[in-house]
Formats: sequence, structure tokens, C-alpha cells
Amino acid sequence: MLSIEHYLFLGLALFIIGVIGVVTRRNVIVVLMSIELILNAVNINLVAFSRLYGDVAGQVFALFIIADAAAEAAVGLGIIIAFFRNRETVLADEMDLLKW
Amino acid sequence: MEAVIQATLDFLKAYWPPLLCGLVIVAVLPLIAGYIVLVERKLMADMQARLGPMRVGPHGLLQPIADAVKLLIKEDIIPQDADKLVFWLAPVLSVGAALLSLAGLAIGPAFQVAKGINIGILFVVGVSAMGIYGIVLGGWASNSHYSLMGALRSSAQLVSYETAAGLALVTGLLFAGTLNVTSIVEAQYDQGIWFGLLAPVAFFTYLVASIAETNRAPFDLPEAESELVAGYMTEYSGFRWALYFLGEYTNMIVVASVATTLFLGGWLRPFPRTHWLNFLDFLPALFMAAVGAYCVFRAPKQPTKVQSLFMLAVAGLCFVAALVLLAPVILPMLRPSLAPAVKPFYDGILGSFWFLLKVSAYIYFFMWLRFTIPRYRFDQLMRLGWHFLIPLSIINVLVIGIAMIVGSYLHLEGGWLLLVTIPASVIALIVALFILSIEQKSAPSEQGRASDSYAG
Amino acid sequence: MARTTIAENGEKQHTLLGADELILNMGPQHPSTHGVLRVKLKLDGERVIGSECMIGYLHRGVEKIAEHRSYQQFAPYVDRMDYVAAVSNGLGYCEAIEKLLVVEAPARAKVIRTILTELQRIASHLLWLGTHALDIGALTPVFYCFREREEILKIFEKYCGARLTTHAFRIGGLQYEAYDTLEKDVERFCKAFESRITEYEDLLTQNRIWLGRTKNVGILKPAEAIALGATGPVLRGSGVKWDIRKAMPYAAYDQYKFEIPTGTTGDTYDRYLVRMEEMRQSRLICLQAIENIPAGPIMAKVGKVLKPPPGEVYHSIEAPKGELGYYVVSDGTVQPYRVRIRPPSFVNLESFDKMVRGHLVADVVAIIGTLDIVLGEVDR
Amino acid sequence: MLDKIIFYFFAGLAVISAVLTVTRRNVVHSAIFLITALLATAGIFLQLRAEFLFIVQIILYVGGIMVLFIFVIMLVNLDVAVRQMQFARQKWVALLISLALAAQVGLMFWSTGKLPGQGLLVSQAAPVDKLPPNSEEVARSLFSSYLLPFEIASVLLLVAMIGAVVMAKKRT
Repeated sequence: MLSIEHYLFLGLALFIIGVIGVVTRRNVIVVLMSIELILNAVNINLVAFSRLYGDVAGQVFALFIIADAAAEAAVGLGIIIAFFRNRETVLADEMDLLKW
Repeated sequence: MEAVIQATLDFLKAYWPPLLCGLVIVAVLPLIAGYIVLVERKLMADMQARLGPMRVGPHGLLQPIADAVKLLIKEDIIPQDADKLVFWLAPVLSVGAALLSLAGLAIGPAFQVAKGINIGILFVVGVSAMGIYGIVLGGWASNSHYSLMGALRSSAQLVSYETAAGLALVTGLLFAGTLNVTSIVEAQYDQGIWFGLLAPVAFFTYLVASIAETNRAPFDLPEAESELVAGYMTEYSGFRWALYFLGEYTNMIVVASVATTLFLGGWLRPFPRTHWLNFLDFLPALFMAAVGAYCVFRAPKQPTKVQSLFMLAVAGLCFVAALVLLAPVILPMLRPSLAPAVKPFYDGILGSFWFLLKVSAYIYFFMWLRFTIPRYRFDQLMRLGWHFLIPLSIINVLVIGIAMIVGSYLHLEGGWLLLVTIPASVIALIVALFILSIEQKSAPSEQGRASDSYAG
Repeated sequence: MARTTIAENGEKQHTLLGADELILNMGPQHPSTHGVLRVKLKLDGERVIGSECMIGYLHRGVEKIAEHRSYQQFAPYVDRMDYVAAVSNGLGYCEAIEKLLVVEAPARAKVIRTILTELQRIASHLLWLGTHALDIGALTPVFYCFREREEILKIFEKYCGARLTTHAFRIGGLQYEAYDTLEKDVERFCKAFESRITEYEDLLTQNRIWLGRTKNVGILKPAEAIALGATGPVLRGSGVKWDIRKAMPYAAYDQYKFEIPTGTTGDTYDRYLVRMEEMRQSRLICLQAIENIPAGPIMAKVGKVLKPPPGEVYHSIEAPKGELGYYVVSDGTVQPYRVRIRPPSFVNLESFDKMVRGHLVADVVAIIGTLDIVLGEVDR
Repeated sequence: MLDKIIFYFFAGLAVISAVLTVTRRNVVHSAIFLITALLATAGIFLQLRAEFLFIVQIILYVGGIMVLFIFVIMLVNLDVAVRQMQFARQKWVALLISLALAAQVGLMFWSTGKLPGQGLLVSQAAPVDKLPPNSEEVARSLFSSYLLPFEIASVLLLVAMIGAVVMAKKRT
């Protein structure tokens, strides 16, 4: 395996790209997708360390994160659909009311 | 730079057999798919009191080639407002996923592209599931209502039925205790019985779900020609359409192979460990010889001389195949000392014969259903999936698991396991039917039910 | 799908479509609109919340053509309306003009007309069954149906030389004498047909998917059916026992015994059963008719040039699709002053919107099939 | 060397498609590039010999979650959205956050070995073949040491499922 820094830098790059996406995009769907990117970056780190130490725990945690991402995506997209039904928009900055 | 070339060479040196295998598969598969289509058309014609393709070659045997040429030279049409990139990408994805998933399959003990792959059957299932993008993106990119509805239908359908199929696979894997394709078949050899017999309900569930996953009738709603014209393929023509078609038939082969591997004993002959049935080893050779004899018998009755010659040539090929199939069986009998040397050939040749036979039978069943029964409506399809198949497969996993624990306490093995798994399967079926009947009673009305069909 | 557009001043404008609404244009080139029917469907997801039939793609002005042709010259034109039941169209037209002329076809002609018309009814229903099953996704029945239809068309061909647009009858009787083996051919067909119809029913009647696709789909209540003017199997499927063959017998129908099948709930499945039973009854009528074909002339005395007295007449028959009526006004010349045709498909299509609301797209196809429309007749 | 080629190939693919995911105007294109990024990550997992995670990534992420995304994108209208302004005016915030993150990680690498107890703790790497590519290993760990988290995760998924159904259901 390559040195751990390779994977850490890859993870960092994906993480930062994800953060930039979350902060700059207006479309909530793209924001959710950027969050997936962030989670993915974390997974790379976990798996890399799991390989480094020969311990399977990292992979197990990556599995949990994937499960978490699934839950997050399901609920998030459910909210987006409900929101779209009412307001006909998917733009984050138009979601400015707590109740409608 | 030098290092890169060296690495590439090393890679090629280490992995040339699978790469070659992959190339062969990619090259031959379109032909095979074409001939599956021909067989389908012929069978359909036979069941519908007509002849089917007869013009191109004797009995239409060259029809697939003619069709392929026609599709290749057709004008390539891209709708004006289509998303060009995605429109281009979608059929490639569809066929790519199907072809890639073939890599994980083992046709015989020796024939597997990705050899010894640890996640075996999961790889096949997971990668072939990616074919859904071809359908969904293609439907979206066409920028047509019919395509979009086909795409929406198919994504909802695939996601729903994948659950049932996955749970059915889990039931089969309970018996195997491994994901490795080769080990699964070996486990069936050790048990002396196919898992399909041990878990009939799981096999049934997988059968139904695999029909839905490959978009075949009666679940061919994404491309239902009488409703959605051609569903997600409406705007596609020529070569791109051919790619979709290839992907669809490859997917059929993939699901049939998965079912064969997990439920029908892979490359094993029926009852592999029952020695008084050893005469079954002659069956492949006899079968090929019979086909050859039939061709010889039919040859003089052909209308033209060329066609008779063609038939004779086919007969000759059949006889050669029969000899090849016979050799590994006969040789060890004549000279017992040759037995170990012949063993790999025996496994390879006869194994792939049985494997392909089972796959063909599975695909034949698909076709038979298609010619016989009408098409489901979308809400009915969803109800069948969510209200019957998924509960059935969940309960089945549970009770089969319990049955296996009971079986291990009673030290049951092989065929004796049937004593516990068959009652378990019956219980699963009864419970699922019970759930279904409750569901139907509580269903408010036909029309109210159908309202949120995509939400399934 | 919502369609929200942004106006110049930045405000959002909602077009007519609310959220999740979608307009789907079905036809005029669509595999299952049976020709060139165009249906504009308003969908909510896959649910139909409104529909509009757009017809006229096959309009040829048949009624107007009639005003510029002599009475005999117009007869072949009516074959082109319901082109899958040309014999019935011809029968209706010939009888209407006969009524106008106050002549009656000879008994022999009437019986032969009845036989051919009933065969045509079977052929039309077979075509309906095949295409309807194909629309719902059963691939095989259509070929079986065409196999039997072919037998009927062969009988037509032997009788008058044409298979589809037969122009079999003339005003006042028949042009051609029945060929020698007509009775035998019809008998052989009817004998074989009994088992064939069982074959179709084996494939469909008890099939769970078929039941699921047709039961409770496109329900038309009896009162609605009458109010919309539906006739034929569509009306009888709703449970109204109305058949012009019984109510106002024409041709030789008063001589034969047959039942009028009716449905109970008025759904697609009932109409299917009604049509299947009608085929059986038609077969019985044919068998009764060939037993006793009276001898005698086949043509009443009508002149070469037809000049009906001024007046008007309405005559209707029970075509395979329903009541086919001809309203003919004569001004005493050789050409009709006005011919108005009441095509059953056109009127039955009126009930489409009522049947289709609240159903899914897949049911639209089933409902178009169950109405058994022929666009040549709808558009004329 | 082969290892390196594979890593750089997948890493490059992942980063490029991640950038495209964030920058594409068309949401479907974004989703396609995200799928590519996820597949590239799966490739990285495979290169790290995490076979099981590789297939879970493909089945769950690519075959499940992203299908859901695309499904929702199709339900939600697009042709309007493309013409709207896609980026919020938060460029500087984004730059700031990413610089801060980069600085943090850079500090970690820089401090490694310089200050005791700081930076990246690289203990002795395990031998190459200590962790065979084995899904059974993952399963054993999952169902023994991590049974409770596993159960919690399943409850979480159940809750998410119900929540999603409730959210997306039409109010009639």
C-alpha cells in the first residue's frame, strides 16, 4: 500500500470540495450531494487507516457511515419533495420560513 | 515512464487470461444475444401458429446478422432538445454494467473471468444493478414524456424488486455460507442437492423478481409498447437502441446465471453424488447427437440445395460437439489410468454444458411467460412486489434460518435437510398469503390504492 | 411536473398545470390508439384526471360524397367507414335505401345477408379480441384470432371476390348467388369455431392478470351508458338489454333464436364477456341459417336507375360495434339529398372520458380497446 | 508501481468528478459526476483491499442512494432550475472554510514528529497480509464487537424510512 498521506490528502481534497459545494450551491439537492461527498471523504480515511493497522474496525465504521448516508439521503429527499410540493422550489435561500 | 510501461507489462503478464476471456465475451456476446432473439422469435412463432423469420438463411438462421447490419447502418438520430452527453452515455452504461457483471460469473469450475473473487455473487448483483442508470438517464435525456415515464416506472420497479431478489439470494446464501461463486456450487455438491430444492420459496421469489428486474413480460412496464410506445427507448434508434437491446439480453443471461449458480446447482449435473445416475453423463453427448440426427433427417426436405448443405453442416458440427462431450466420459472408462488427466476436461466441458442448459431453460421460461400472459398494471406490479414478494422473502429468510438451526441440532445433512426446510417454506408461504389477504381486505378501493404508485 | 416560469419582473408565474400535472399526448401515432385517434391526457403522476379525444385525422367527408353519387354508386363508400365490418355497413345502407324505395329483398337474399353479416360480426369481434389482448399485453391471442378471421375472410372472398371492403350486397338484394359450398364452408367454420373460442377463453377469462387489468376498469353505469347514447356491446356490457336485432328485427333475424348477453357491472371485463358470448350467439345464428336457406330469386325488382320518391328515412342495424344508423333524405332525384350516418364508434367514444377519469395510463389503453372503435367510422 | 498507477487514476478521477459535481449547473450532470466520484472511491477501496466495502459502496451508494437522488431530480422540475442562479454569494465563506480546513490538516502533517504527542500518529504499519480481503472478517466484527452500533444503525434506518415516507406522502 502507498503511504497513508496519499489517502489523507485525497480525503482532504474531497472533503474540501464537498464543503465548498455545501456552502456555495443554492440547489438543495446539490447540497445534499455535496454532503455525500464529505461522507465519502471520511470513508476513504477510515478504510485507509483500517488497511494501515490491519484492523477491520475502520471498514465497519465506514459501513455505518454508508448506512447513515442512506438514512440521511432518504429523509433529506423526502423533505425536498414535500417542500417542492408546497413551494415549487428547491433553492436553499428560498426556504426562509419555518412554517407555511 | 519506464516504470509505467513495466507495470503495464507486469499487469498484462499476470492477468492475460481474464483479459482475454473478457475480450472474448465482449466479442461473442452480441452474437449470442442476437441468436437468443432469433430463438425467442421462433418459439413465439411456434406458440402462435406461424413460422417466424424464414427468409434470411435456412429457417431464418442468419436473421440476427441481417438485423445487426441493419441496425448498424441506420441513421443515428438524437432528438433536438435531448441532453447530448447523457443521451450518449445512457446506452453505454446499460450495456457496460451488464457486460461487467458477467465477469463475476463462473460457467464451469475453470471458466471465470474474475477468478476467486471473494464477494462473488454480490459483485454480479451489484454491478448489474447499475444498469438502471442506463434506463433512467436514457429516459430522462430523451426529453420526451413517454421516455420519462418509462424511466420513472423502471427505477421504481427495479428498486422495489431488487429488495425481494436480494432477500431471496440471502436465503440461498444461508445454505452456501460463502459469497464465492465457485464455493457456492461446491457447497451444493457437498450437500448433494440443489439449493433451489432446499429453498423453493426463495427460488420462486428470485424467479419473479428477476423477471421484473430484466423488464421482461409480464413486468415489462418500462417499455410497454402499447402504453408508453417503447418507454425509455422511445427516442432511441439504430446502434444506440441495439446497445440497449444487447444490455437487456445480457441482463437476462446474468440473472439466469445467478439463479443457476445459487439455486440450480451451477455446472453440476442433476443429483451429482448419486452414482447410479452416472449414466446422465452421457446425456450431453446424446443430446447433441440427437440434434445432429434431426438435422440430417431434415436436410433432404429443404427447399434449396444450399439450405440442405447448410443443414448437413450444422449436423456435422453437432456430431463433433457430441464427440467432444463424449470423450471425457468414455476415456476414463476405457483406461482408468487416464482419469485424473481427463478430470479437468470432464468438469469443464460437461460442466459448461449443464450450466448453459440450465441457463437456457431459465431463459426459456422467461419467454414462455412472455407469450402467454398479459401485462401487469403499474400499481398491481408494485402491490405484488411490496405486499407479497417482499414480506414473503423476509419471512422466508427468517424461517429458513430457524429451520437450519433446527437441522443442525438434529444433524441433518443433504437431502435430509428437506425435512425441515420444506415445512419452513410452506409456513413462509402461508404467512405471506395471510398478510396479502389482510392487505386486500383493508384496501379501501381499487382506485384509492393506485394513487401513489411511484411512492412504492 | 410543475411548470413555473419566471416573469420579467422576477415574480414567479404558475401556468395552468399545478404541481405533478402533466399533459401527455397519446397519438395520433401511438401503437394502441387503433389508428389515428389522438387523446390528450391530463395526468397526475400516472393517474388520468382529464382527457380529450381529438378526432378527424381520417376524415374523408363520406356524408358529403354521398350527395354527389347515385344511390348505387355510394354503396362501396360505406364499406370504407368501419373497414373491419364492411358487410354490416353495406347491409345497413342497402336496407335503408330499400326502405326509402319501399321494396323488400327476397327471402333468400335476406338469409344470405344474415349469414354473411353474422360472420362479419364474428370477424370484427375477433379483431377486437386480438388487438384488445395485445394492448393489455397478451401477445398470443391476436394470432389465434387472425387465424379464425382468415377463415371468414376466405368465405367472403369466395362469395364476392373481396376480403375486406366487400361490397357484398346491392340495393334490392344480392348481386351474386351463393357459391356451391357456402353452407358447407360456414358449417365447417362454425363447428371448428366452438373449440377455438374455448381456446381464447382458456388464455384469458380466468387469467389473474387479465382479471386485474379488466375488472373494475372503465365502469359505465347503465344510466350513464344510455345518457351518453352508447350502443352495442358497450351498452350491453352495462347491463342494458338492447339489441336492434331483437328490438326492431331486420334482415332475417326474426326467424332465429338467439340470446342477448348482458353484463352486470359495466366494466371492461363485462364487455369482454359480452363480446365473447356474442361470438357464440352469432355462430348459433349462422348454424340455424344455413340449415334452411330458402330457394328463389336473390334480387327484388328495382330499376337500373334508382329514383326514390321524395321523403326521408332512418334505418338502423346492429353492427358489431353498436347501432349503425342511416338517415337518408331523398328529393326525388338520382342522388340523395342528404345522407347522415350514425356510426356506433363515434357515439361510443363519447363515453371515453367518463370511463377513463381516475384510472392509470395503462387503463387508458384497455379502455380504448374495450370501446372497440374504428377510426374510419369515427371520422368518416 | 501498479498500485501507484491505480491509486492516481482513481484519485484523479474522484477529485475531478467531485469538482464537476459541485460546479455543474445541470443537476442531473452533477449527479452523474457524483456517481463517477463514488465509483472512483469504490476503486480506491478495492485498491485498499476492502472488497466488501467496495461492493457495499456500489450496491448501496451507487445502486441505491444515487438512484433515489436521480429519481427525485426527475420528479422535481429541472428546465426552470437550470436557468436560475445556481450559486449563492458565499464564495468568501467557502474559501475561508476550506483554507481553515486545509491549514488544520497541514498543521497536523507539519507537526508530525516535531512535537511529542502531536500530529499524525503513525505507529508501525501492520504487515501487508494481515488483513486479507475478506468479507467474513467484516461480518464477524460487525456481529460481535459492533453488534450494538449495528442494531442502532438498523433502528436509524427504520426511522429514516418511516420519516421519508411521512415526508414525501401526499397530503390528501
